[in-house]
Formats: sequence, C-alpha cells, structure tokens
Amino acid sequence: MPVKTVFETKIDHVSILDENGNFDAKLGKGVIPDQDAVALFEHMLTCRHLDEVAFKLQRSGRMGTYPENRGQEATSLGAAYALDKKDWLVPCYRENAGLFWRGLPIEMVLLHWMGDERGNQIDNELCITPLAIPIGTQMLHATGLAWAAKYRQEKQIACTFFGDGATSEGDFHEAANFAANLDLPVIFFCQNNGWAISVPSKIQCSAPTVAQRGLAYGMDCVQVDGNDIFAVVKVTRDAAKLAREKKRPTFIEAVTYRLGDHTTADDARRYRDEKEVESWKKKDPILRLEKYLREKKLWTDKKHEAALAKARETVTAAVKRAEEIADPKIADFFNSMYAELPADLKRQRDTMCTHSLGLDPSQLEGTERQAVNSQH
Amino acid sequence: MPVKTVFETKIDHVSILDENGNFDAKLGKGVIPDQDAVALFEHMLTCRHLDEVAFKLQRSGRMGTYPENRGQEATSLGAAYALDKKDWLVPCYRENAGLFWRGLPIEMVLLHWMGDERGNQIDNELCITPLAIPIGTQMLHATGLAWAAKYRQEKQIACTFFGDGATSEGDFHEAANFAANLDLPVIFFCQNNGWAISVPSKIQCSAPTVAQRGLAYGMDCVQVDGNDIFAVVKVTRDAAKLAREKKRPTFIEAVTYRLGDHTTADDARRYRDEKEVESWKKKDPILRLEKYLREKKLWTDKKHEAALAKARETVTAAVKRAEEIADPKIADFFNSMYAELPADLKRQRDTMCTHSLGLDPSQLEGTERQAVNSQH
Amino acid sequence: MANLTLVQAINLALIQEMEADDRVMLLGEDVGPNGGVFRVTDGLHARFGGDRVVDTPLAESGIIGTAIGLAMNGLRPVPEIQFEGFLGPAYDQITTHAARMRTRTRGAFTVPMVVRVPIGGGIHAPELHSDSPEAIYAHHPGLKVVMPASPYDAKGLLISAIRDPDPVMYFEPKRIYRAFREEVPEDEYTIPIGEARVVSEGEELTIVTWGAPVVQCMKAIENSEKSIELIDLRTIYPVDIDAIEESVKKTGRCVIVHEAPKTCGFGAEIATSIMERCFLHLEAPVQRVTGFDTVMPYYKLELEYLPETERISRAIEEVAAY
Amino acid sequence: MANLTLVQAINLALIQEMEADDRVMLLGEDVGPNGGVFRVTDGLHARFGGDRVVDTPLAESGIIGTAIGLAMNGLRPVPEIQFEGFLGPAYDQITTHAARMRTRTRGAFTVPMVVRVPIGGGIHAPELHSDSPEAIYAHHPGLKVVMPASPYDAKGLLISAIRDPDPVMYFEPKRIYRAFREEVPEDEYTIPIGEARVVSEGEELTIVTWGAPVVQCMKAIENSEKSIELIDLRTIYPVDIDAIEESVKKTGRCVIVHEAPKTCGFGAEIATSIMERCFLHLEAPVQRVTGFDTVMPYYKLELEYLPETERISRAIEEVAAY
Ligand SMILES: Cc1ncc(C[n+]2csc(CCOP(=O)(O)OP(=O)(O)O)c2C)c(N)n1
Ligand SMILES: Cc1ncc(C[n+]2csc(CCOP(=O)(O)OP(=O)(O)O)c2C)c(N)n1
Ligand SMILES: [Mg+2]
Ligand SMILES: [Mg+2]
Repeated sequence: MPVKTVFETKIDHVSILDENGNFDAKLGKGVIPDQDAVALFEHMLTCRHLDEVAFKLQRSGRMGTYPENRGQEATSLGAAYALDKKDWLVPCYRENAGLFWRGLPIEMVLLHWMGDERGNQIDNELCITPLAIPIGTQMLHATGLAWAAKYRQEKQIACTFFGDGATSEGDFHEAANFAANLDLPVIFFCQNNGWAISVPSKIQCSAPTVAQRGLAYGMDCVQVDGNDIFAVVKVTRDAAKLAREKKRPTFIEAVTYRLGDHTTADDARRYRDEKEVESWKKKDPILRLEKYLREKKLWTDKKHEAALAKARETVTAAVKRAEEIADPKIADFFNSMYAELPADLKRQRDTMCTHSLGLDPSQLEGTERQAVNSQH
Repeated sequence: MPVKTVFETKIDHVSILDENGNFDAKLGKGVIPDQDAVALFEHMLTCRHLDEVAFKLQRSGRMGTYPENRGQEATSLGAAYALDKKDWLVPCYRENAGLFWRGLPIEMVLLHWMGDERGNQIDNELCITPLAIPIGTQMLHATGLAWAAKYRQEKQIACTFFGDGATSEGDFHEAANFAANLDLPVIFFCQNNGWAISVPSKIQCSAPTVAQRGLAYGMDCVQVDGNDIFAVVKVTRDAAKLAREKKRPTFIEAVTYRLGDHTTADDARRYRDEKEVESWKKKDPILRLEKYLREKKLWTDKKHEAALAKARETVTAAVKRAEEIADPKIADFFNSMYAELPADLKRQRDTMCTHSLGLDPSQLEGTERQAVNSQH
Repeated sequence: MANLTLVQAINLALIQEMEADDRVMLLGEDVGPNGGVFRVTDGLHARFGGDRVVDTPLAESGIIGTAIGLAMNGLRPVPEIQFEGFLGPAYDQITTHAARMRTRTRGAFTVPMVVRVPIGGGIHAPELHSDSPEAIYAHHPGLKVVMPASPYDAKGLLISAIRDPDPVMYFEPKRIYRAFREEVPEDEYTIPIGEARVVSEGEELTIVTWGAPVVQCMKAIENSEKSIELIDLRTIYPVDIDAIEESVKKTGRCVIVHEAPKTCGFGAEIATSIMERCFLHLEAPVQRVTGFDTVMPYYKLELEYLPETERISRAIEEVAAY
Repeated sequence: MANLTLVQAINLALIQEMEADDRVMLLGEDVGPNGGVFRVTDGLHARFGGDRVVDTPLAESGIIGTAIGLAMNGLRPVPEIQFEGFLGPAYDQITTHAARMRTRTRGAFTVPMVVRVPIGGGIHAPELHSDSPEAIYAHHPGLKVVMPASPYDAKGLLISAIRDPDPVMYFEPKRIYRAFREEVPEDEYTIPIGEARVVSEGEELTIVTWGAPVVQCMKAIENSEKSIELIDLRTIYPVDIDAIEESVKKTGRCVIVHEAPKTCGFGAEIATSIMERCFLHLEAPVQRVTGFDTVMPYYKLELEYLPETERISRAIEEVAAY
C-alpha cells in the first residue's frame, strides 16, 4: 500500500456545567459533592477579593507588580481539589486559588510580590514549589519531582501549571518529551487564557487546539472548559489516575480567560477589544458556580454576605501578616547563598564592601550592621 | 454536548518503491524521469564511496571524526532533487548526498572534518548553510532564512534536515512553532534513522510516529519511507508547493537507518544488535534503486563498473584538493572575527601573546609570522 | 533638538533607521501593538506595519535563532528580549551561532543583528528582572557589547549598532529609561562602538563605570572634594582601554563601579588591563565597587545590593588615602 | 591503590558514591549501555541498572531542568552534558534556577546536583567540542565550580561534589582524560572544594592555573632555571585566594594560565584579587597566558590557540625580567 494511515487520533472537549448553567448530570455525577462545591465557591470568592485588594496595594505603593488571577480561579482550584495532598503543585504565577486551597498561606504570595524572598520559603510538607517567573521553565522541575517519586516507588505525582504562551518555550517541549518517553507521572495543565501579555494565543499556537501539543509526545490530551470547575476536576482526576497507576503524563488545555490586565504593570486596553472581555465576563467561573449552587438551593444572599465578610477578614489578616513581618536582614541574602558561606562572601557580608580595602577586619561592625546604602 | 470532538486527524505513510522492488505506478508516475533516476543513482554510488574513503582517512589519521552517511543517501538527495536551486538547504551533518547534488564541492565537507573552517566558506549562491554541530539549532536559522525570503516577497523557501534525536531539543520546537504561527515557508525534514548515537529513537519520541511532532503546530505532517527516493521526492515536492504557494510549513518524517557507526569515534556494536543492522541492509536505498533501474533496463553491469570508476575518480580528486590546500594561516582566525578587527585583537594577532608584556610593538614580527607554539 | 528620555531616544533611532533601510525589522514579545513592555517600540507597529514590527511566540531562543537566519539572508533584524533575566534561553544561539558565524565560515555568512535587552536593577521589579549580564557576553568572542548611559549616547550607539556588520548586544539600563532627559539631535548621528566618554575630567582619581551607575558615580564625585575623572565606557567590548590607560596614568588611582557581581565581572578585566598597562603609575590598587557575589535580592533589599553613592564614596576615600 | 587515568578515577568515584547512597543517580545522553562517549560511565548501567543510569532524550535544558526537580525531591542527580559546547542550552536552567533555588526560597528548597561536563581543547575534536566555560559559571553566584587536573584530585573532588548540598559544576579537562595515570586510593576520600594545590614550590615566581594546562606549566617550569611555584586551583569558585596571596607575597611575580579567552576569563579575577591583596609585594604586573579573544579555531590550528609551553615560558621570562 503506497499510502497508508499510520496514526489516527482525535481530541475531546469536556464540559459539565456550561456557561448557561446547564449541568450534565451523567458526566457530572459525583464529581464534586455539594458541601465541597460550597467550600470551593467560598474559596473562589476569597481569591477574587484578594485580587481587588492586591491591586489597590500595588496602586498605593504597598506592593510591587502583581498579576491578577481574575476569571481563572476554577482552573488551578479544580486541579488542586482533584489531586492528593502529597501531589506536587508546580505553579507559574496565576494559580493563587489552587495554592491557597492546598494550604499555602495567602501572605506568602503577597510577600513574594512585595519583593521578599520569604514569600518563597514554603513548607516542604505542602508540596508546592515557589512561583516561577521565567516562563516555561518550571515544567521541567515538575518532571524531575515526579521522577524522584517514581524512583522511590512512591505514589506521588506532579501537576504543573502554565499559560498558553509558555507552550511556545523549548523547555515546555523538553519537559513533555521527557515525561512521555521516560514514563513519568506528570500532569501538564495549560491555562489558555487567550493572551500572553499583549500577544494573542494564535501567535503561540495556531493549531485548532492547544491540547494537541500533547500529540507530539503520544500523550493523552484533552481540552476542558476551564471556567467549569466540575469539568476541570473530572479531567484532572482522570489524568491523576493515569499518572499514578500507569506513570503516564497527560496534557490538559483548560480554556479560560484573563479578565484583568496581565499584571498591574500592564494596560490591556492598548491591545485588546473591550467586547471580547465583556463576552468572557458572562462565562466567569464564579458566576457560573453561584448560579449552580443557588439553583440547588445551596446558596442564599445571606450566605453570600457572610462569605464576603469572611473573605474580607481572611484577606485583611493576610495583608496584615505580610505587612507586619520584620524587615528582611541584609545578612539573609548572603547567608542563604550556600549551605556553608565561602570566606569571601562572609567578608562581603561583614564589610558590605566588594572593594578589598574594605576587607580589613578592623572595619567590621558585626554581621547585622546597617546597610551602607540605607544610611542616606 | 458535554464531550465533543474538537480535533481529528491522521498521519499517512508514503511509499512508492518498496523494499521488495515493487513500484507503485500510479503514485510514482512522473516523479523521477528515467534519466534523472540514473543520475541520482550514480550520485549515490559516489557518496557511498566517499564514506568508505573518509572512514579510511580518519583511521589513518588524515582526517578527524567523520560521520558516515551510509544507508541514508536517499533522504537528503531526494529532497535536494525536489527543490529549486535557490531554496535553502539547512543541513545537520548527514546530508552529503543532497548537498553535493546541489553543488557543494566534496572537498568542502572533507575540509570541515579535517578541522579547517574553509570547509564552511560556502558560496552564497549555493544556498547551503554550513554543517551544524550543535544538534537541533539549525532549524531556527532555516525559519529565519525562509522568513527573510517571504519578507522580500521572493519565492525562495527553506528545507532543514535533522535527526530523530534533534526533535527532542527545545530549539526544534521553537522553530516549528515560529514557522507554523508566523506562516513561514519551511520544510522540516526529519531523518529518523533509529538512533541518536547509542540512544534508540523511542527515547526521543515514544509516540507511534515522529511525524506527529508536527501536529502540535497544526502543521501538515507526513511519514515517508526514507530509503525510497521516489517517495521522498514526492512528499518533498508537495511540501515545497505548500510552502511556496501558501507559506505553510510541513513536517516530514523520513524513516531510514544509519548503517554505519554514529561517527568514526563511535562503536555501534556496544549498544545495538547486529541483526537489526542486517535487516536494514536489505532495505538499502542504493540496492533498491539499482534493482529498479535494472528491471527497467536502465542499468547494466558495465554501467555499474563505469560509475564506480567515475566515483573513485571524483572522490580521489576531492581528497586531493582537500589535502593539498595550503596550510591555514594563524592570522585567519583573528582576521575573520569581525568585519573590522578591534585594536586589542590586532595586538594579540601580531604578537601571538595575550600577556601584556608581549604587547610591546617592538616584539612585532609581522602579521603572518610563525606561531609560537608550532616552533617546537 | 528635542529633550528626550533614553526610551524616547531609542524609539527615535529605531524609527529613523527603519525609514532609512527597509532591511531593518523588529521582532520580539509584545513589541507590536503594545509597543513593548517599556514602550520602547511605541507607535512603530502602527507606523511600519506588522511585517516589520513582529510579535513573535514567547520563546527567546526562537527569537534569536530566527533573527540569525533573517540576518544571514540579508535583513537587519533588531530582536528585543523583554528582560535580561530571559536572555538565558537565547544564550546558546547567541554564543554558539551569532558570535561564531563569521569566523566559522571565514566570512561567507555574517549575522548583522542587534539584540536589544533592558538590563539592571533599581526599579523594584520582580525576580530575574534586575541582573547585568555584560561580562558574560564580553567573554564570548565574536560579539560586540554596548551599554548607553544617556539619551544622546543611546541614539548614536543604536544607530551604529544597527549599521554594524556584526552582532551587537545592546544593553539598556532600565533604571535610567526615564530618569532624566537630554537634548538629542533630530538628525541621525552615530557614536562609534568602542569609544569611551569622559564624563568629567579630574586629576586625582579615575572612576570607570557604565550604564545606570554613571548617575551614582556623578553624585559621589559631587560629594567629594577630590578632582575625579569619570569615564563612561559606553562600549564593553571592544573596550576603549586606551582612554582608561590615559586617565589612570594621569591620576594613578582608580575605582571601577558596576552592578553585576564582583567575581568575573567586567571590572576584573579592566582592573587587570590597568595593572598590565599602568603598573608603574599606580599609587593604589584598583578597587571594585560592584554588586555582591550573591544573587540579586528581591526588591526590598535591592538598593543594598546595588553600588549606591555611599559605597562609591567610601571607596573613593579609601583609594585616595592609600 | 591502583594506577588510574582521570577517566577511571571518575568512574570509580561514581561507583563508590552510588554504592554508598542510593539517592545518587546518573542521567544524560549516551551514559547508559554505551557508557558515555568518553566511557566515563562505562559499566555503570550494567552494574546499577537502567533506573539509576538513565539515557535521556537529547535535550540539555531538559537534562538539567529535570535534574533540578530530582534534586528538589530528595535525590542526588549527577547529570552529564556530553561536551561543554552543548552546555549552552542548559545555561538558563543552571543560572536562573539551580544557582538561585536555595537563596530565593531562603533554604526551603535546595539543588544538590553535580553537572559533569568534559571541557577544553587539544584532542582534535570537531567544532564546539573544545571550549572552557569556567568563568561564565564562576560569575553566577550560587554555583560551585570545580576542575580537577589529576586522577587523584578527580576522585576526591567528585566525591566532595556529590556530597555537597549545593549545585556543583564539575568540569573535566578531556585533554588529560587518559594523558597520564596516577596512584589513586581504592577507599573513598574527599578533597575539600575551595582548596588549591601547590604542585611545586618555588621562590621567584608563581604560576596559577587549573585543568589541563597544569601539564604545560610543569613543562615550562622544567625548561626554566627559575624557582617557580605552581598552584593548581582545583576549585574555581570559591577560589582559594589565600593560597594565591601567600605565594605571590613570597614571590612577588605571577603568571596566570588558562585555556579560555583572555577577556573576562577567570584569570582577570585572580589578577585583580592579587592586585587587591598583594599590591605592595608585586614586582611586576601579573600576566595572563590564555586563549586568544577569538573563537577557538577548528583543530588544524587549535594548538596555536591554546596556551602551550612556549608561550608560558616566554611569559615567565618576561615577568621575571620586569
Ligand atoms: C522566559 C520568559 N520570557 C518572557 C517573560 C516575560 N513575560 C512574563 S509573563 C509573559 C506572558 C506569559 O503568557 P502565558 O504563558 O500565556 O501566561 P499568562 O500570563 O497568560 O497566564 C511574558 C512574556 C518571562 N517572564 N519569562
Ligand atoms: C546540542 C547537542 N547535544 C549533544 C550533541 C552530541 N551529539 C552529536 S550527534 C548526537 C546524536 C544526534 O542524533 P540524531 O539527531 O538522531 O542524528 P543522527 O546522528 O542520528 O543523524 C549527539 C547527542 C550535539 N552535537 N549537540
Ligand atoms: Mg496566557
Ligand atoms: Mg538519529
């Protein structure tokens, strides 16, 4: 046969609770028990409120650049909910909802954006890696984390989050390729929010779906409505099972939308149409879940008021903790460089000088002396 | 619809002249006129002979490391034959057959492996880039070359060659992604020869085909019998048409086999089964084309003798030209660094010193003085 | 003449070179309709169209590797890397291909491209948005490395870089993108790559610096009673060692200031060259006031890391008193 | 005691550390059944199995990025990069992640990994198989950089590196992989990272070098009548500046030898440090005998590029006569 088909495939899109509030009872059965649905909803409200507060903190000079998560809460949250507590979450920077659900203290993320490394000093028990600033690089760490678990024959898997833009980076390709060919239990969770700063996702991937990125590796791939937390939970659960039992990776494309600017340093009106934003506001994952809960009589105005009050309280307390933390010590950025500090670095720390005339020990004034520069 | 299909596709394998000598008359019609088939066959014989000679040159210390092309001659040759003279060929290092067909003097490739940059000093009119040593990096150059042609609204396209191993590199991914999303006329021609040094291709790509790498970019992809020059010509021609007319890239997987060691520095017996090699010897592109030509009465023993004699003559002359070239001048590696040589580099060249005490102009003995190190 | 910021001066240079030469094209992340995250390419997409000002996929190796191909095939690409912290993925294409292409092909292929990168600290940016990689690229033969410290120089150097037949790393100190304005001629002009600028003349001590710290050095000089000569390198490679030699032979003392870490920073290269050339004129060891040999801290402490005025002043006093 | 080449010494160290600690695993291109292209991992796949000696896809950033994850999750990966010319694609993962992980997480995460890379010229290898990148990695805080120049040191340093809680770049000078043998104890032993070795003592001049050129320096010393002290750094970062200081204060003269290009090579750092610490003891400027500021030429001319004995001898004479 001169022309024969050697590979055939298709990609599915999964949706359970659609933007009109229709719930697919069959597929949705048992995905999220009512009680959890309420808890997840309350959690989303808190995250949404945090975005508002963080935005103001930045505008008033109390925090540096901050990336709003608005509109994307269901993606990382659904995934974190579907995974085991010991599974690694390997985030980019738009996964507040999932990280907080796992137990990351909110003030850690605030501290990070306040320019304080202590925001990354994450308790290892949480199985969360710090926010990743260089796009696309963290998927490789997820691959390694998952590999170590497999090496020790543990059940732990890793789920890494990233944007549509990140799938253009070579490191994404290498991570997916390692995971597929070495049979590593990793979930590649792409949040396709339509934009990478000002660049529309068609420039990152002009294929009909981003999900098909995974076909290159012979990986299972699926597209999911990322604003539908039920569908997100379902596909993540399936992927986790495959990873845990068969050590096979999955590529998930969660279709969502960034309702806010890229970060507080961005002005999205420069490059995108307000109409597009408006149309996506109707698909907001929070509105959708609220409608579902109200229809099921699980939610009332009163509960809503109470939840908002609670969210305000939670966020206020977190901001307070973040702002009241003691000033970082200069010695910290030296002392944390190596397990044991090399002699020359000790000298630099103790003298706050790089020029050797400052290296004379007589100039020492103790390791926690005031910084030279902050004296003026 | 909770689960709907959003993408469907399949990958074809194309073969015209199969390993048993069966020729698909319908698909093969007019692909290669008889006269050209003879010329291509003679060319392959020359390339095969070059491999033998090069191997011996290396073993006798007259040349450095050399990668045999044996078994893969039909891939780059078929592609080069199918393309226009002005289309870029952007090779890796196992494409002798295609490059020589285009017109690259054989001695250039020998010089390259003899440790002489003049082997890369390729006449721009040939539209060939020099051999690429770092795996996977040259596809990006092909993307840029093709882009420049499109920018100027020229008809030129680019075809880049690489191995199965190279598809694991991030740069491959980025090149394919740029080409697909920016609509650039590039052909990605993968020679899947089963191995990347000692690593089998399943470690590079465990998917059913390597061709499906292209699905990630929404690119046309096809798998072809890489030892069947008719099929190679046909798929390359289709890809070239798509590139030229629609500015769309294609991913071609040519399934072939490296009959020799990876390079003269390698010993393939350490890692692969002789039986595998034997089974592939039967699929040799040269045997296959010879059989075809003989069946069509286009080839005889006498012609074979004559062709071999001609091959010996051609290769001998090329070796002679490569070996008789004047010794390179030390000044060359300085003078070629920049369009205009910075002052300190001039001093380094003129004194052959990097220590400043040697910078005293009184030490100058002219720019083409003997090297310090070669005096002993 | 217009009173421009450094950002505006670069923008103007790009416009003028694109007007003058249709081989010049821009590519990078967000350089199109958004005009770059620092607005350096503001208005250029509207003016020159999407074929000449191109938003690419988010992939730095892809941007540079593709630009190499564009340059090899006759264009004059000016790729932008959004921040120096994201130059790493492109390091391989820059150092194994762009830097080597001319010499490995003995001139058959060349890579006339200008890689624009905002660099350096001091603007309270997130992690990996504040480093200074000039020494890395100066160590790789085949590249030129440029860093303007003023709007006037920024325009003239960028025009030279775009017209240069070899690859140029054009590092833009983002701390002074909008820190001050300067008269910048409207006509095109060039500043030769490889020539330092004497910012202020002096007799007793030489300060050598480049990029944003020129500002801190000027303050330190103001605060000092000494007669200090300030040299702004402008070009890191090929460095204008003759200018430095001349100055240090006159003053006998030298302080070098840069933001990058001390170890293997470009300050070491200059200090060594000074020792090689001015040994008998030196009255004190050359001193380096630099970033520490630590990772640049997050912004709460970034000013403690950077070579601010007081640290420079202290070094001046100590070297002068040696 | 066995009489081993440098390759064998490394092989032995790997075996012993893998026996002692099952967190130690190897990964890279061709490190499995093939035993590495230089046979450094020969026999290890058979001995420890495919889970601990892993052939990976051909992707250097992938190898290092994955190794970072392995290390963060409790293992002790020893990734191999096949040649230094292919370290470039991994530069970003090494410098933005491995080097920064401990400090950016204030110790919550660490990356105890050893990146093994054959480096340097002199073996008639193809393009991009002969460079020396130590200065690049020394400039990035957070890494340790090691380069053995003898089989004995190779074993002891590698064991230290594997046990080190921080990321170590372990550069193997391939020119001396099999150039000579040395007695290497069978038991495990460590050589502290950060301690130089005085190869031969002398009074009149100090030579500082590291890696393969130790051999050429020894020859130059033999050919000289002077009493010369030879220091092999062994560790590039953190460098044993005290040992250098002590020697140069004694001899007053110093020549530094390395293969990498001169500009911003590690020689500049040492020369500057010597000036800072031994200024009043120096009787001549410190001189550098290094690779030229050109791309390493293809092999026909590589010996003209490398700092061979005669160039070193000439520098010795000139510095001594200053
Ligand atoms: C390697 C790298 N290149 C560039 C940047 C600058 N940058 C920060 S976010 C971003 C866009 C990311 O888009 P995407 O991956 O889709 O994530 P999103 O922000 O949309 O969630 C860019 C270009 C970066 N952080 N890292
Ligand atoms: C970036 C890079 N990494 C590693 C190498 C070493 N190396 C040379 S050839 C090769 C295998 C290439 O395999 P493949 O791409 O399948 O091409 P083939 O040799 O089989 O034609 C390797 C690992 C290299 N040259 N470049
Ligand atoms: Mg996005
Ligand atoms: Mg192959």
